[in-house]
Amino acid sequence: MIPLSWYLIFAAGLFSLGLFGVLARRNAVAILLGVELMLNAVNINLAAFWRYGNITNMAGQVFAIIVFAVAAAEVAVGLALVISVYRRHNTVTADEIDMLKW
Amino acid sequence: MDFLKDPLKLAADWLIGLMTGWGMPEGVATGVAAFLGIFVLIAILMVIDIFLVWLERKVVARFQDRIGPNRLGPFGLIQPFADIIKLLIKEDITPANADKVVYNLAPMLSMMSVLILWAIIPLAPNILGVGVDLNVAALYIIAAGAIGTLSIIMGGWSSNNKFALLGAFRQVAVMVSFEIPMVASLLIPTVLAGSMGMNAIIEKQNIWFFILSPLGALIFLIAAIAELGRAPFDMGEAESELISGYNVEYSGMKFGMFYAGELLHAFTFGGFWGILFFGGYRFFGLEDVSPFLSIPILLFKAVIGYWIIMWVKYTMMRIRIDHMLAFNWKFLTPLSFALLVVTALVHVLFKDAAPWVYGLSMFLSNLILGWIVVEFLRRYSRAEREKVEGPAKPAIEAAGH
Amino acid sequence: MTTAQIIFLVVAAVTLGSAFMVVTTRNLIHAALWLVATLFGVAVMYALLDAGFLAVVQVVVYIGAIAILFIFAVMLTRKEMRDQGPQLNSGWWMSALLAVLTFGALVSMLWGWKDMEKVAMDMPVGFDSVSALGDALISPNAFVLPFEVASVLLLAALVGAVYVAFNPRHGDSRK
Amino acid sequence: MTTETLIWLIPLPPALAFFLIVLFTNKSKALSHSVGVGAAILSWLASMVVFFRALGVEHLGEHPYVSSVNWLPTGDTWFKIGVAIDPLGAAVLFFVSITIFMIFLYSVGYHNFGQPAGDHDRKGLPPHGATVEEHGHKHVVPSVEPMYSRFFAFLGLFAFGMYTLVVSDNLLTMFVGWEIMGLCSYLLIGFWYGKPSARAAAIKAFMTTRIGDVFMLLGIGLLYSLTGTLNFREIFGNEELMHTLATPGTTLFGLSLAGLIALLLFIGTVGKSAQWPLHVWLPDAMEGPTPVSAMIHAATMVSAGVYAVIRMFPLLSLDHNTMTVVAFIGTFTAIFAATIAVAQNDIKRVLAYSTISQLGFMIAALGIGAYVAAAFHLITHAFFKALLFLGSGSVIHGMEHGVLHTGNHSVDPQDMFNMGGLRKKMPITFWTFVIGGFALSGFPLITAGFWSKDEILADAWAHGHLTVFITLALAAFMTAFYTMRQITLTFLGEPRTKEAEHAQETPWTMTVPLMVLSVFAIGYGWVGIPEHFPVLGGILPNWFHDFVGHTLHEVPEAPEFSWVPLLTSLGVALGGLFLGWLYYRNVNSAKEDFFQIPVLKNKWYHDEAYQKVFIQPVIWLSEVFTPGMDKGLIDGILHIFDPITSGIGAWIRKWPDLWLINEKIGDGLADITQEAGRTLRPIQTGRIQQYMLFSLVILVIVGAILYFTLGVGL
Repeated sequence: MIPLSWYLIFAAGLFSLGLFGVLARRNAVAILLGVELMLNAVNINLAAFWRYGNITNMAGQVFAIIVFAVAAAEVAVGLALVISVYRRHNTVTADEIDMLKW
Repeated sequence: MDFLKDPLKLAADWLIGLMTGWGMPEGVATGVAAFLGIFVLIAILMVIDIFLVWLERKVVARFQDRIGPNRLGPFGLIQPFADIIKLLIKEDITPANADKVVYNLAPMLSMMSVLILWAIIPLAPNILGVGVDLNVAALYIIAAGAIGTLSIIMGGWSSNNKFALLGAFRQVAVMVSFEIPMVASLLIPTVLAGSMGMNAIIEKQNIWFFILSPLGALIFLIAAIAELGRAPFDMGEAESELISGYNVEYSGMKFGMFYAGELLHAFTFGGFWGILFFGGYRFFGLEDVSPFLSIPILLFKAVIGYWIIMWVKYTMMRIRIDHMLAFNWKFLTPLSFALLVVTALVHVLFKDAAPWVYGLSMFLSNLILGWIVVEFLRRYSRAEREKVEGPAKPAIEAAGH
Repeated sequence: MTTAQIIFLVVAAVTLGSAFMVVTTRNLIHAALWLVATLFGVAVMYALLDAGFLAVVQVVVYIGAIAILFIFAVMLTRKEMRDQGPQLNSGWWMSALLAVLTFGALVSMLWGWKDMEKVAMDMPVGFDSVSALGDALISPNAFVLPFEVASVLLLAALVGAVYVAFNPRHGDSRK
Repeated sequence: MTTETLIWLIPLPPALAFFLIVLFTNKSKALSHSVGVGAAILSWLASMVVFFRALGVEHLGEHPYVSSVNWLPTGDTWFKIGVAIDPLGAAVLFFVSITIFMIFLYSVGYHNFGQPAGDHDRKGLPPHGATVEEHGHKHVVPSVEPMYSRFFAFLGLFAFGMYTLVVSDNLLTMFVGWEIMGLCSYLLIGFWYGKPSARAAAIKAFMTTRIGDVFMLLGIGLLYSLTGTLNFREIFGNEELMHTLATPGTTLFGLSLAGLIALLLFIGTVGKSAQWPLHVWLPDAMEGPTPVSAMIHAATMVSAGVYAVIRMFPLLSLDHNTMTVVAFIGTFTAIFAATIAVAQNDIKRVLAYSTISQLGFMIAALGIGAYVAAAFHLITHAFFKALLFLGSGSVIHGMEHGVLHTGNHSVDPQDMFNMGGLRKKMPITFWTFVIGGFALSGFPLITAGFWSKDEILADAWAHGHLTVFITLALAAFMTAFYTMRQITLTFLGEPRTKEAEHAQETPWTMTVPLMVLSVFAIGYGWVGIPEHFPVLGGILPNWFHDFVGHTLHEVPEAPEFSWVPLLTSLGVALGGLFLGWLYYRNVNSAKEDFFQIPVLKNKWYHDEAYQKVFIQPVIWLSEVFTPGMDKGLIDGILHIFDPITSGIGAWIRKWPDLWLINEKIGDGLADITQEAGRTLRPIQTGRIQQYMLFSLVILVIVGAILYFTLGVGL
């Protein structure tokens, strides 16, 4: 059978890729894509710990569901913000959205 | 007798035994057998699909007071094969500047989203089905729909055509919106049966759920038609406005896949309607006579459902997109939620009562909710009309002038 | 190596590969489509973990809603962000280094952990994880409060998103 | 529906009513009071169902209705909150639900629902009446309260707090209800916030009770840190724990831990139940809308304080010293407030002091260990004091009618010397008021007050607390005396003013609650007739003692029957009533009243004393030090230093200050800061990804340091 470590390392890889996306992509929408990857990595961990721990304790799955809800909320608000910014400043490049300085 | 009871299992066992005899490992042999099963199922579906084309053309002709295909073969039965040959030998065009990978992927995904639905359709109670009794089957329907949505937006976007993109946008907006009443109406059989599994839902239908929840069945049908993108909700294609919507740039067999996918999708949803609300493979004990009878029963119900969907399609006008979305968000969604709450409430209150009390209260609650809705609609439409035409005049006075 | 392990490795490779494409590909629509592939891979992971409900919800919510939303957002902001030009910012090598470091640190920290090679127990007979999950979500002795809070969050996000994305130049209905 | 579910639901309707009224129905008066009264009815019905189901349960004390849910995770365990109804809770729920329902109903009439809006009424002031034209001539009628809906919203919130307090099974939710009532008390006393006196009274009530509440919170905290739970049953049912807590001499003053906790909690009660020395807020609370908020401060909310002490009785009774303190405070308050009540002229203030005094009775009863007697008096008192307050509100309402009629606004409608002869004008109010008054005085045999007060006296006698017995007897005598004084001055004789002549009976929404409550003011005593009482004893079983007594693990013994307390209570009640009537039937104005002794009239100079002890010394200190010390001595010395310091100052200013500090250090620092800012400014780029990168780099570095050098980690 598959050991727990496989899932954890897979999730760590997914997380790191998401982190790279968040830090390195120029497009604000792409940054949000990276965030989604990170959230998915976390969810895999939650599901894996549920499966490999006490299976009658549903906390892992419940938390995963709540992460789904949070992700949906995050995307809705995040994309709304991106579109709003795009309307005002005509850009979605994260480096150019730097009104909040000095 | 074993053969009659479970012929597929027998065949599968024989096949696996044969292959292990050739020196194949057990796991691989099972995999190959399963793959073969899937292949056979899909092949049968494709054949059904071909006849659906004929059926569709014949029925639309009758609706429109025509005869329909009648030249090739008896009743024009060979006509669909001619259609296929035509599609195959047509020039396969890929537009310039199209995103080729995505463009070619879209029709496949579209077909796939329909075919994977058949993974959960219970063809018969005790024949080893290719299908799985998934414990989240009701949600699986929505998930497969999500892939269909994706295929449409992929097709619309990658064609690099404004009409295609517009059509895809409209279609996706409709599909995403109507998913909500669809989920709510799917939850009604779930509540009634206490399970999301298709087999469990069918086993619980000693009384058809259509009788327990006619309103739920109606909402599911409306949402399903919208998911399918058929008239009166065919915003995505809207032949007279958008030429053909998201698939305008497709030709040849790629278009054929979209087209066949749509027909099969309609047929499949007819089947789901039958499974969720009309007892699936059960027909007053007929299914116990022979397991083979279950499959025709289910297919018969699916055809009935498909016929109703066609009936709606060819007798209704297209609805404007804003009306359609308003209808969904302001009417269908609240109604489906209200129905879900009422159903759950009645279920909890009466689940220990005698079956006829339970059924009657379920039916009556649906009836009352429906009556309230109709009454509300009547008042609303009257108010709307008066806003446009001014207050209605009494008939006698009007006649006097 | 069992069938499950082979499936896992294939799916993991495909998923990580598509995740890599998500963060590197130039065309944002393609990035979103690669994201769909990644999410699908994650859904298969859930299925491998016997979390069928999560798998289906993953497809419904992520692919059916979130990914579509991404594609819409990309199209709505497309004029500016053409597919040419660098898609990574100037400090991307530092980010890459950091991501690799994070991965290395996570793996090296996990390496010595005692439960690392743990193998899952079989599912108890008759245990229906979907109904257990349903019970857990609405039982006052379990997670009903987080569940309600999450629904309030969704409502707030809905209102917030509508307000933020509302374009006052077009038809202000509040007149 | 199971009883447990029903108990959960009891507090909800009023809370829902509060939100509904505040958010939606605020504009419509009729809708608001329908929502409010409807919620009160729902809660009342639920309470009645629970109460009668509780009656049917055998051994409810051992197996109360309990239900709890997880609320906060505290590490491995959950902090549970829940509801419980044991015999005490059921009995309290009974009277609370009835009185709250009655208040809601009464408020409809009291705030003149259905009358026109006032001519120049403003929000935050009592209505002044409206002029209406009828048949060609104008006359003034009462006008509707401008903030009518808001009043019902507040009442709803209040009821929610009270129900929460009664049904909760732990100190924390009880405290929550307690504080909600504190807030509502503030809001309702200051309801007419346009009046400066109401504002001051609201603040006073809030601050005074807060003193007690802080101590109570300390007590709760201490209890939780010692036991790890706040659930009553878990604490009292744990014999080992109780034994540990009862070990004497472990804390300050030689109190046991139980004693200290009980004392801290008791201080909360002292504030909430207006015991001496924190009683000063209650009389001032009469600034609120007359009978209703006053009634809250008499029948339900202040009872909550006593209820809390009764709840905590198992803890309280562990330490003898604490019991003595409680007994002393209760007894002293009883006699002390009674003396003040004798000299008050405001009809509501008499009742306010009477309330303080009666609460003193209950506290004293608890202090001597008379658990059942205290609970019994709590309930009977709630009924008849609610009745009296609502009656006095009815009287004031009638008098206001007279005032509007004559238009002479200088006449105080609350001054008893302006009344007289109202029995003919307001018969229902009169008879119900007499019933309430006699119950308060303990009129023998037929009234509820007699039985409960007699039981307290009997307990005091039986347990040998002679001082307590004598003092309480004296207080009971004075109670009867001032009650009769009140009845005589208000209702008997002839009208002393024109306004009293034109007083009018109030509408049915006000009189019906009076009648309902008077039934209980008489009848409720019959459930607690002691078994060995001559003649009457044994006809009806002593149900109350059997029922409520089972709340405790060891059922308290009913006191042995003795003639001494019986004769005493007969004597003081009848004597006080008779003397009061005898004296006051001839008194026509405040000047003729012998008991207008300044010291009593001025409440033993209590407010003044607080002024003197806490506020004056501060003012005095500052005044003393200003001319002599400050102006003479210190200023003189300073004047000598003036030229010297000026010189030094000039030098310092020139060199160290201007040159060194200003130019070099001050400006230098500014320059450095500015330069640093200019240099560092590029770091704040406004680019979110850079920020994330920086913080992550730092996180990784810190994590690496922690992991590799300090060994923090897995």
